[in-house]
Amino acid sequence: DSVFVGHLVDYTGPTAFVGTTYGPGVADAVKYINANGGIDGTTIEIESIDYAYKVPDAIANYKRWQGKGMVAMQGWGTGDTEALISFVAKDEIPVYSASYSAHLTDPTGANPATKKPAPYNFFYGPSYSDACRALVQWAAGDAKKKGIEKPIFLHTGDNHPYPNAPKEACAAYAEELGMTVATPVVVPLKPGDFKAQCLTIKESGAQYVYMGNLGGSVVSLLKSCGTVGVDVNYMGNVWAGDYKTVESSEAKEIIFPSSTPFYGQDVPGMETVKAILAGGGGEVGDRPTHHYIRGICSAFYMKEAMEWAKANGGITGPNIKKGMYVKKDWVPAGLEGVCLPSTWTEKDHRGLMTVAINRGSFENGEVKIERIEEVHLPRRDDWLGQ
Amino acid sequence: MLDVRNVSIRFGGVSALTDVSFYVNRNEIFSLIGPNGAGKTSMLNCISGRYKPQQGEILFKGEHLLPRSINDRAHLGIGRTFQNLAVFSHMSVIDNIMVGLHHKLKNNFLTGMFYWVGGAQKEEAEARLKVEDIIDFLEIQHVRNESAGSLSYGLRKRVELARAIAIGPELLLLDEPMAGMNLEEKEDMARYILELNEQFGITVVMIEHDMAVVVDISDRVAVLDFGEKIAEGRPEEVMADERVKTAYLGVEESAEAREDA
Amino acid sequence: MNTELLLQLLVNGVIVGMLYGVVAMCFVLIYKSTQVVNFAQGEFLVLGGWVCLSLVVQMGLPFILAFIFTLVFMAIFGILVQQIILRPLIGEPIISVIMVTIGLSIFMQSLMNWIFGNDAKRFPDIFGSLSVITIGGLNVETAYVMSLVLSLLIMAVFYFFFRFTRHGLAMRATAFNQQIAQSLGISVKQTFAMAWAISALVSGVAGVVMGIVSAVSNSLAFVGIKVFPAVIVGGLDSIVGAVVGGLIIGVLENLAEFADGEYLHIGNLYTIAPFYVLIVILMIKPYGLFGTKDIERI
Amino acid sequence: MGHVPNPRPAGDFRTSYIDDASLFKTRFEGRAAVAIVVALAVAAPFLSNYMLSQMILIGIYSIAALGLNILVGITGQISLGHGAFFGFGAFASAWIVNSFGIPAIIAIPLAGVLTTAIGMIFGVPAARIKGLYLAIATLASQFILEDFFARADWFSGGVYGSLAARPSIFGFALDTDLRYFFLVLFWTVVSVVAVTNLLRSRDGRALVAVRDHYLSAEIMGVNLTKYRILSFGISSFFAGLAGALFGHYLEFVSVEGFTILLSIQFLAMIIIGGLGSVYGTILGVIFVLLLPQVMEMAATSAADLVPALASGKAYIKEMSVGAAIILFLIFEPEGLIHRWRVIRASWKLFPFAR
Amino acid sequence: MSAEIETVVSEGAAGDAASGVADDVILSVNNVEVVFNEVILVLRGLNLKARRGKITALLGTNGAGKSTSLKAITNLLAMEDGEVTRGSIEYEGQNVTHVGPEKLVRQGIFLVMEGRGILQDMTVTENLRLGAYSRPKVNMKSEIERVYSYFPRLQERTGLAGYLSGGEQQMLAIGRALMAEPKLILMDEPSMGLSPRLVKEVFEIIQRLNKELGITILLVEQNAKMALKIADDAYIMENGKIVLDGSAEELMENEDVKEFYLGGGGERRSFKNLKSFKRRKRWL
Ligand SMILES: Nc1ncnc2c1ncn2[C@@H]1O[C@H](COP(=O)(O)OP(=O)(O)OP(=O)(O)O)[C@@H](O)[C@H]1O
Ligand SMILES: Nc1ncnc2c1ncn2[C@@H]1O[C@H](COP(=O)(O)OP(=O)(O)OP(=O)(O)O)[C@@H](O)[C@H]1O
Ligand SMILES: [Mg+2]
Ligand SMILES: [Mg+2]
Repeated sequence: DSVFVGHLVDYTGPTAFVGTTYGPGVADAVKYINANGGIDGTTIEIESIDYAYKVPDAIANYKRWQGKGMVAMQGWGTGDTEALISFVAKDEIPVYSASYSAHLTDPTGANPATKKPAPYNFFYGPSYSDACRALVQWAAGDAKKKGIEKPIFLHTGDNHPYPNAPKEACAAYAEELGMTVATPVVVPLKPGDFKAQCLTIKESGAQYVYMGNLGGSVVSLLKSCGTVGVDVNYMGNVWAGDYKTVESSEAKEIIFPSSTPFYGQDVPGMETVKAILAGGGGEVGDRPTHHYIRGICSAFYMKEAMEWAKANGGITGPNIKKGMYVKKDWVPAGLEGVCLPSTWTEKDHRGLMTVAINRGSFENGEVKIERIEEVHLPRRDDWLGQ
Repeated sequence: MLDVRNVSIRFGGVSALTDVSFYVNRNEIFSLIGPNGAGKTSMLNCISGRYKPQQGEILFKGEHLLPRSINDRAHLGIGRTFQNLAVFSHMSVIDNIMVGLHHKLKNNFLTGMFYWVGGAQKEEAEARLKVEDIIDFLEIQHVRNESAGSLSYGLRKRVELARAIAIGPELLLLDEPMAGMNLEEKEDMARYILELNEQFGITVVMIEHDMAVVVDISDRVAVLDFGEKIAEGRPEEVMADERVKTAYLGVEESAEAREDA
Repeated sequence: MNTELLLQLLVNGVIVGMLYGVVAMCFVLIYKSTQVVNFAQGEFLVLGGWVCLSLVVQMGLPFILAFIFTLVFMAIFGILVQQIILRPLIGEPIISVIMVTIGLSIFMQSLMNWIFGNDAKRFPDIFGSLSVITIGGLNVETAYVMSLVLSLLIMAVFYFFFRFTRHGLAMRATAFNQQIAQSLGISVKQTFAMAWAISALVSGVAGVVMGIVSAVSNSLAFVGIKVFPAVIVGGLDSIVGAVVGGLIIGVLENLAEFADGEYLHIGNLYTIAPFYVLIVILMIKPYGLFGTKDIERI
Repeated sequence: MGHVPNPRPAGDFRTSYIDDASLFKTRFEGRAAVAIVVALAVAAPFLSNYMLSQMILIGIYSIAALGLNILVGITGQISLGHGAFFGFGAFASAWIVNSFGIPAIIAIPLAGVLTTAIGMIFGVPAARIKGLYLAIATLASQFILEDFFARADWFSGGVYGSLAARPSIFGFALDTDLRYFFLVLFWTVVSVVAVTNLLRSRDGRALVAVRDHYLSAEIMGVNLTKYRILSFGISSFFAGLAGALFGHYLEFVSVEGFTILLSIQFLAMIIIGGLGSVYGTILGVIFVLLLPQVMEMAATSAADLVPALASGKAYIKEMSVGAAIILFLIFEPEGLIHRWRVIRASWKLFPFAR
Repeated sequence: MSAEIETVVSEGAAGDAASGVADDVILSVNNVEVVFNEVILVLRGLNLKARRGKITALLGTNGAGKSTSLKAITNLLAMEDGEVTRGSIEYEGQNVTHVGPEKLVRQGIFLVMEGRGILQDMTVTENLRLGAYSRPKVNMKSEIERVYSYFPRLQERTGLAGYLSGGEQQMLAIGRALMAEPKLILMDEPSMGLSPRLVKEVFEIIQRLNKELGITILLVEQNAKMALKIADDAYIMENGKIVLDGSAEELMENEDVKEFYLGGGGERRSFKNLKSFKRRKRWL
């Protein structure tokens, strides 16, 4: 027998830059799971649809899948995830999104500041806000080391949900840590010549610049700023930081968070990852970015939740949801060291509060990426859903 | 009825009209003739508002026209047809004529949307009656539902006339109504014009190059040449005028025209 | 008031504006000769970028050669597009043709996504040590200077072309009324082919430059939409206007950025300001600064 | 655009001008239209969730596209900002509900009215600007509005978007798709009838006149400025109405939804359907909405046949969407409705037509 | 008269109109049928011949299909969704039914379109230069001078052609045709909207073109009197068919033609006292 899982991907739309490595991660993982006995014998029937980031398409497919008796969904971007929140809540279908907006992490609306509880939304990894907080925390420390008093933090990014998600939260924490927060600089999501913005950044005198955009836009920003000679610490969000970005932007240095090791690093679970890649559709080549690996984790947490559900009254949406709450410091079997210990509870969907901080740099034609710190954030109530 | 006083208009270098004055009495057929580029159409454009003359004034029923907006002049009762066809190509002939009734109808987009309530339907049906009368009058029943753009040149000219009549004008400006028609059709057209003039008492100002027609049906004629009025009066007199002969007719033609009269 | 920054931004505006001007010219070319607004313009640019890039990286050709090849390729591409897609539509409603270019842009987007991948790829530095030069205290990519020279050249050529050559006249005639053009013995097909070829070629130039400046990526195609203000401000059918419009928009963006960053702190004035100005200019001059107004005569 | 005669079939005599100006070209069409609506209403409960959601989207988009068709097809003013007006409606309705507590069922048409106002403001340039220049001016309104959505927290909830609860009538909540479908159906029918009526009454004709020959229209007594702006108003009303319905359907409105791409999609709908044609619009909407999904299936089966293509499936799909649009317009440049008219004309004129 | 017989007749007539060897027929339209938008049948089997170096007049009521015929010959119907669905058009002995318009112009067929068809947003000279588009190597200056010698007043108009008066536009259109120096000119109502004097001039010019340059002319006219005066052969069409043809002289004598195209027998019927009974087309 089998259960059905819908899978939204963006391979051709505006977020394809990273969509094309994350999506296959999920798909390949499911393929692997099925090849290795599925959910205790139940195979996962998955359908991956490229909705090119068009919300109506996402809805149409969601509805169709729901008709096919979908038990869970692997989602993608901010747009579709937001649009589906109320549907999935009503239909009791857990969604594992790759949109890490913090407000998806408050299932009950425990935090009065939460506008809309999202009981059926999950994701693996720190929320955008938490990741940014971690970066700020690192920045504060780095500033102390370098002996900068009153370091200046600056948020860049387009005026859109995705880049703005961590804006306030991050700024607030930066001030908490005694940094000065400069007025944010808006940088379009579409790539282009950003020398003008770079000059403004230069003007602001900031030392720590957070880049909320991703893909081509980030590359353009780094290149333009390189040209006009802006010399600051660039901190990208999780989607902005991978070796491809570093390479094509020739970034001297870019700091970015991650919630998994990079492909090929020496951790026990990496064998499984290699196996998954080997058995996969081969869309991502032989050196996938860490987005691919996050995709795998997302699939495996779903898998183990399904296993629990099967053992406790059958694989249904509500049961899978319950299954997510069973384990503490949960690491999927076979992925030790790949997916970091995470914990979900009925009241708190912040699975992961640990953020690995990396430094990527492009030196004489070579991309170098090193882990420089691992930040453990406290589960503060006032941060829940923010 | 219509009183044009020292109207002048120039476009860059060309002065299309210089200091032209004439008057048209109620219920007469008045012809404007003159060589090509003399400024006839420009004159009609001044009357119907498309052009604003730099000098002079135009009175219609003793009222100053120039300050009035273009679309106002339909209300005042001035209708016209155009030299280079200007029908609404993608509308049916009926609708073309219906547009002529625009300023008479009351229903607007709201009442229009709720067709049945608010009396739009009733009004439209009545309007349609008027239109059918005009269609019968101009004998274009057979193309009633065709879209005007696909009609032949001559038929389009009739549709234009129909549209102008629909306005219910007291003054009708016709720019070369008979161009591109064969004798038979010219006779028809002449008949319509005469009938409009006699039965419905519409005053007509007409530009026409066919002297025979002009001489036969018009009460008075004014001749423009290079934007200046060179003659005005009863057709025969004007035809006799030497300057007109040379500037416009060329000799034998005027001879013919005279013996016609 | 920070004059140094202002100056730098102005310089940047002029430099970037020049490039906008070139892209705008591509629109004008197509419009002047076919009345069509090409919504696939952006994709044309990116294609040029990709082709040149892969010639340099994959084939390892020297840049100059690759560049020339690219131009040739683009010209041929333009002709093919015209032959296959636009020829059948000759004589059909313009808006349908415009719609077709939208379809084309969708098609090209995904095709390029497939062939060239959807991440940003950088050009290996071509100008070596002098890939950056300093103008008025501002560092700018040398590529811009290249485009500046080229665009001035292209502009001059086109101006002459439309004003004096019979092909130029033929293009204008075709744009005005295809049936009349045909009756004069002008081959509408050839005219279209020529227009698209030239336009695609120029797009190639712009595409390569943009690729060098901010890495080649498909979303770069957005420039296609971004230059609309430039095209319109200059006047849809004016080559000179296109370039002037480009400059205006370029400078404007940067002034907006200045005002925004220094005083207003509104946010993305940079992106939005051109559109406000666009409307204002159009209200004052409905046919842009250099556009020819159509004849209103009956 | 060519002209196709459409004579009535023999036996369909009109005894008064009222019938002659009736809502439908032929009695048959009238009956057909009513039949379809009734059929939909009856069938709805038995439709799958997916079908229902498709119907709802088709209905919503049809309303908006109708509006655009009034502007582009009827008045001849191309607009690249319709998506933004659609969005404005969505936000407006949410805003009305959330900050004034007005029930959504009323807020939806109200949003339409608000959008009308905005549409007319952005329509003012039409008084002076024409043709493609105007089209680009509307492009400006697209971006200006998008920017407004993103920053007007008080109105749109800024980048975080705003919630739009499902409406309810007399306490009867339209919380299921089935129930909501009937609301959408209602508004769709109303809009279709309203627009059809508009086209056969005074102002509708005036709009067409303005498109066909504005100079002579003016001399016929049509106030150009008034009607140019009016058509913006009317079209935005439908955009707003549809947007509101869309918002309350998703129960959440986000800035991301209403980009230039949406505006272009609306254009595609009316051009493919047939400019200036009410029923063509609906056909166009169906075409554009279903195309990606059909192509999805096509691409899937293609990928199954040729495994080599599997990796490129997503791209093949998108490409075929583009290709479909191109091919369609090559073979039917005047839209689906034109094909239908030709077919009808040729069998009615038989044997004279050939 | 019923359709069959009528076509037979016209065949015959056309035959003797083209009296003599067949090869001096430069253009022959055989039984051509034109349909618009796949449904509207406009030309219903049109037959006509134009003899080399002669002027052939084509008369007919509004909507008869004259303009359509000319567009069919020059293959310009595609733009209007029209197509030739039956019959053939032969020029210089070979079938040109589906030869592209630009080729036809190069082969020497030139159409002066109805309603002037001038390029409004170009200057007068640009219009004229485009007239010679099919002849890249000519000396523009002298050619343009030649045209000005026919229409002096065009010289003074330096602005855009769109601002010319109706008549001026007509002159420009004819002048533009001269620039192409064609073998066969098709003229669609050239005298339309011209002042009497210019009408005379235009017809004189047409005659001169014909006599001096030996250009064959197919003339669609409403001014039947003038047309028949200068024409050698003439055809009369109604409802997309030729209903009467023969040499110009024959037709001038034909009672119907007198009645409906030339205006009465001897003395002209005055427009003033027309009895308003409806005359119907009598050939069908
Ligand atoms: N809008 C305009 N701009 C520039 N020149 C114009 C304009 N309108 C008319 N003219 C010029 O004014 C003169 C008179 O034009 P008009 O159309 O009135 O002549 P007309 O008497 O109607 O000639 P025709 O009998 O040939 O139509 C012409 O020389 C024309 O070139
Ligand atoms: N594009 C078209 N679509 C549909 N019908 C057309 C089209 N063009 C012409 N017709 C029809 O063909 C018939 C002949 O038109 P045509 O213009 O050839 O007549 P004509 O002899 O030139 O008349 P006129 O002397 O008035 O110019 C007309 O009845 C017209 O309605
Ligand atoms: Mg005139
Ligand atoms: Mg004709």
